[in-house]
Amino acid sequence: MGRRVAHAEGPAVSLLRTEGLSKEFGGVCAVDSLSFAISPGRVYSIIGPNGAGKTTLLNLLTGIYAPSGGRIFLEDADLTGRAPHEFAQAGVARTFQNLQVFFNMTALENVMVGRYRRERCSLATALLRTPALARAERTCREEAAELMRFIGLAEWLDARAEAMPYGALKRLEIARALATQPRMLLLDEPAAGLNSAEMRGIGELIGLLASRGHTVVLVEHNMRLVMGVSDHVLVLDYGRKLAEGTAEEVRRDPRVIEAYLGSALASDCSVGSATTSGGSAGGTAGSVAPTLH
Amino acid sequence: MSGQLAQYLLSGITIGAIYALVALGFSIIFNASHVINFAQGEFVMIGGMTTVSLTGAGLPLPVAMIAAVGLAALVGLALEKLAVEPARRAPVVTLIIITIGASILLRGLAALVWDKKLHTLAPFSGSAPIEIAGAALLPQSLWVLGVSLAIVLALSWFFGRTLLGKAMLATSNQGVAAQLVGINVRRVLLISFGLSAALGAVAGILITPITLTSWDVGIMLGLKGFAAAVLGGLGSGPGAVLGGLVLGVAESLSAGYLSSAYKDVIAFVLMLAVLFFRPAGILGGRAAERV
Amino acid sequence: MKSIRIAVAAGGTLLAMTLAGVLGAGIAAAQEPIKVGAFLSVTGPAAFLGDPEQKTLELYVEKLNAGGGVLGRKLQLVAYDSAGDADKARTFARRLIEQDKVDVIVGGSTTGETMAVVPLVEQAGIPFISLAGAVVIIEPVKKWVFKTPHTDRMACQKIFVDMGSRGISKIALISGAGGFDKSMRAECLKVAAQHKIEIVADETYGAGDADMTAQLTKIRATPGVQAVLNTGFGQGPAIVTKNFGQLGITVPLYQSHGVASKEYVKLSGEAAEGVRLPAAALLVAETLPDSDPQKKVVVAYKREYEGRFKSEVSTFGGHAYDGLMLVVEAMKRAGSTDKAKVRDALEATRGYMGTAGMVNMSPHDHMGLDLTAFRMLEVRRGDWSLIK
Amino acid sequence: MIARFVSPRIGGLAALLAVIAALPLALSNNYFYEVAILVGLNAIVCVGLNLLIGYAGQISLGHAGFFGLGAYGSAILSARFDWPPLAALAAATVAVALLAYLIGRPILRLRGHYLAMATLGMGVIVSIVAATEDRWTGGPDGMSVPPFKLFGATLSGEGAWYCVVGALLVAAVWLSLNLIESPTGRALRALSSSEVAAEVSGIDSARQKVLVFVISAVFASVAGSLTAHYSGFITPSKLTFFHSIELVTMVVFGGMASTYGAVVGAAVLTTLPQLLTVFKDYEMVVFGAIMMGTMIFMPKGLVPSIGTWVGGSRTRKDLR
Repeated sequence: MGRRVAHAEGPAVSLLRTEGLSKEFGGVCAVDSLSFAISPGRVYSIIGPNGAGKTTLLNLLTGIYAPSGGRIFLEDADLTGRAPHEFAQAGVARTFQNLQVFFNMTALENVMVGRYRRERCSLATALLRTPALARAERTCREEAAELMRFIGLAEWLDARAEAMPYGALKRLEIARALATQPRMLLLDEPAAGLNSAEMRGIGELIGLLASRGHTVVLVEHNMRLVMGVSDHVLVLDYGRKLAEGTAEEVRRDPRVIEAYLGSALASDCSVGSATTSGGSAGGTAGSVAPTLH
Repeated sequence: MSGQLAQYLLSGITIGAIYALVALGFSIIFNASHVINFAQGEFVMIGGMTTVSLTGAGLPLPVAMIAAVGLAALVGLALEKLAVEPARRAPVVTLIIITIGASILLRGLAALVWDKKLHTLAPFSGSAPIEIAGAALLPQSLWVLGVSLAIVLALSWFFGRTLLGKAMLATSNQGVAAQLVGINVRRVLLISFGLSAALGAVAGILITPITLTSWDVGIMLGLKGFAAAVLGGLGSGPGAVLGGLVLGVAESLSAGYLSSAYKDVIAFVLMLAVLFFRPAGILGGRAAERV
Repeated sequence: MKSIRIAVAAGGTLLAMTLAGVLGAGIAAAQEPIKVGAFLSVTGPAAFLGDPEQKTLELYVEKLNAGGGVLGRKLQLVAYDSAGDADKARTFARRLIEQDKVDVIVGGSTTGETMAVVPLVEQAGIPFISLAGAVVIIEPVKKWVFKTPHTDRMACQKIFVDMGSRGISKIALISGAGGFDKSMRAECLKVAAQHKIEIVADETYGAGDADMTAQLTKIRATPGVQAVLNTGFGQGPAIVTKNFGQLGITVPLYQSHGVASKEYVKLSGEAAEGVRLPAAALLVAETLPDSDPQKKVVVAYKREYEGRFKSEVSTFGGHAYDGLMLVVEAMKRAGSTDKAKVRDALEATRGYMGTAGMVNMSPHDHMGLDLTAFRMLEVRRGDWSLIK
Repeated sequence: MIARFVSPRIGGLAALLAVIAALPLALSNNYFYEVAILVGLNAIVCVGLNLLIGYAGQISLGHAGFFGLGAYGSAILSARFDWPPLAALAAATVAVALLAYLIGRPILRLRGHYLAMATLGMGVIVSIVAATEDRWTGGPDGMSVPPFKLFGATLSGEGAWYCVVGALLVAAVWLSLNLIESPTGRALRALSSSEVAAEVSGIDSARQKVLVFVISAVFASVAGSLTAHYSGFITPSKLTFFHSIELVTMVVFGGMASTYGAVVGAAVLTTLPQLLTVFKDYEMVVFGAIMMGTMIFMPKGLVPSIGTWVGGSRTRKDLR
């Protein structure tokens, strides 16, 4: 498990930083010149009413969208315009609002894929399965299994992904993301479609991760979850920064209240819709993700 | 020389119109079901061969034509109901193989029912070539062109104005959503196969006086028609026609000025270029399938 | 281990399939009859060759058996469809030799299929009569390989002689992409000079092409063209002929023996008027003078075939007829079906009159036909007519 | 734990070896050997193609092109320039690998039907060139190919070929099994399931696709070279669109994402035409019907279906 104590200290240096980040689709600004910084070892939540540009922002922060303007820095490295796998290799991992689990594999293999960054080997090695590789694979398996137990998926070790319940799949995605040993973990509505018990579980998990020094970026509709775990909250509205601060500050911010009362219903039913989309997971790949470049 | 160029263009248009008609069939099915029907060429063959054998049996041409189109449509419906429908959720490869299996089956049947010889039909309005800018054009080519255009118009009306047509478009863009708003997706798919089969048959009848027909004429026509459909943008009616014409003209120009041996290569290179640089095709609205 | 069971299941299926292959293949009857093996492209692009060939073989094996068979034994035809695919042809030839243990092989509709099989028959030492056109089959002479059709080179020569007699010296060539087409094109280019023929244009068209006006326009635009020669068979030549008329090209058009069938005339309509081509006497059977020594045999075959299958004879079926009859004659003369004896008898064939013409084999000539076997025909009023 | 992921490979290979060793008992003459050898050669192509189609989820309707390039490469180099066959084979393979690498990137950006069409077009181009350049290829009538030589000794006789092809097939299966169980293999399976998820897990999907494309092309090329040398004669018929379809059908019929499936598929569809000769004129009809039937009623393919039937539902993974 990646214990990055080094990053947990010295919140002065920001781990991820954006400058005037923008993304427009056919003239419509989904994200509008957004600048913010995420300091390491914290739970940083991004909230906002539906269509506020949360998921778009997440896609920008993981390279799935190329920004129309602005820059993205991971510490000093400029990642603007890089491909998703380059973001991943730089240490940015994420989960998806509608599940993107590899349903053609076992749960364990899903997590092992997360370790690709470290396990990758030359073609020759792979074809000949050198003893070294065999050994590496064994440790890979065991550590992946350990990670799954840590995430609370012990009973699903050998299960085929397609045979697992929705709640477990949500956790599986988190495990796969953690397996990349990210410096920053982005969770896109991890609670969407979960019952209250499962949601509490996710909340505890996020807390646990934070306590272990992980930097978690949380996009979530469920206010109880957000307010419970967040150190810092960014409120988006129409792709712009509406407010920013601790959970407390944000909760008291009149603009936020106004924006939310305006669309309280929207946010509720959006949780509902997330459930349905999550239910038909796998098939809905097309809807989240645009073409990779 | 200019007469020469004119001739190349006319020849290209003649061939192109043929490809266009076949391509239209691909587009209709792709629109409704996102299935590439590799048996499309066989519908063309059925149309031609049936008409030939029926007129040979003494039936008047119009009757034979109607019968041929009807038969092809029936085969199309059967293909959808018996082969494609049961495997609708199967991956693309499986569907491709199913339709290819169907094409082999149909070809085999044609060889049994009819023969392995070449056949032709008398041109509808004589074979006296029309002189245009020092170039000759067969009246039959005009028939092919005219009908293709008529069909494109008819289709755009059908998809744009009629309820069924709109339903079919909806199905192609958002299968699930279409189902939710109460469109009977299965019925739409069935119709799309019947329609494109009938269309293929029409093509088969029209082109027989030019290209001749035989049990295996569908292979090459299917391939070129497919290429044309992709060139113009899969699923776009006007695209199919444009793709067909571009392919045809490209072929005859390269046959005329470059190398007749390599004109087919040039045609396919053209198609690859379009796929690489504009995967949606010349007129294709939707981009290539997304992640 | 579940996984092992699966692997075994997979392995089992594999084994089962191959065994099934063994059994299924093992449909060999009693050793009694004389076995004539054949591999023909009954389907595929060359189907119009293989189809009449197979029909002819079936018809005449039946007739011969009705007439008491050969050497007092019945004939048995073992025919496979090689679909114009050389590799299939090879496997089927192997099957005929090793599995069906045939006494002689008649077949190979196309040159490719024939050439793919030659090494096998040479190695196995079994008489093999090819029904394909190209010269390479018999040049250089191969011990066990014979052929019945005229070579494409002879066709070129026959055509060039006729052109010469009409004072034509500059011609354009247009040929298809098929094996026959390209092989004949090559031969014509080779022998053109000997006949003082200059080829000033050389165009080709692809398989299944719908329109050749582009190529013909180019030819029309080439200065000095006095005649056009189209080497090819199937759909191509018919379309070439149509387009030829459509473009109003006035110079004479020559076709190859590859389209020597009524079908061609029917397909190309009035545009075929005046087209000349070299062909076997079979095409003009009825119109031959009774004095013609070939008349009896070609008329007989024509009547038999058309009576049975209700479709026009083509010279291709004739080649199969000649092939079968040559073998039967040879066996009779050899007095046995011993492969070596039959081969020698075949090579010793003299004065056999077949649908293709008079056959006189020799150790240097495993076809035995000469230019006289070809008749120059012209299409007049939608039918073939002899040119003296 | 260890046994769990070693055994499927060992057990499967053992079974395959057993079959290959036992088969000669059934091969009563050279004809059966020839069929068996052709099965083996096709199986090698299919094992490679299955990595691309079955595991990485990328269609190719043009693999006959690579097969043919390998075949003609060997044929031309050894026949026209009298290279030693082994060197010819190696050179052809390298050339094909390079070609596959070059066209791989642009082509594999496409998906689904567009990829199918592009690969198909590529295959058609190759076959037209082979049929047209008769100076080198002998045109549609084909050309003869000198026999294969291994270290000076001519490889002749069905028995010898059977052993060589059998050994190569086992090697091919072994390599493919290794690859699939490796991180690269997981990467391929991952991107075939969800490309975006694979990417955010740090997998350069474009690169991985090209990689597997090249591997499958190499498998096809080697098998092509050997086929050419074995049959001693080659025509363009083995480069055509139809042969590409045949190959894909073998893979899908045997079972996508199942290496043994690919082998079985090759075995079935290579022997089938030999069986169907019983049907004479009905051969095509029956063949077409079989193609459609299996795809409709066994879309998972033969081996996985048998697998689920034999060993319950959790076996698809073990079927690698």
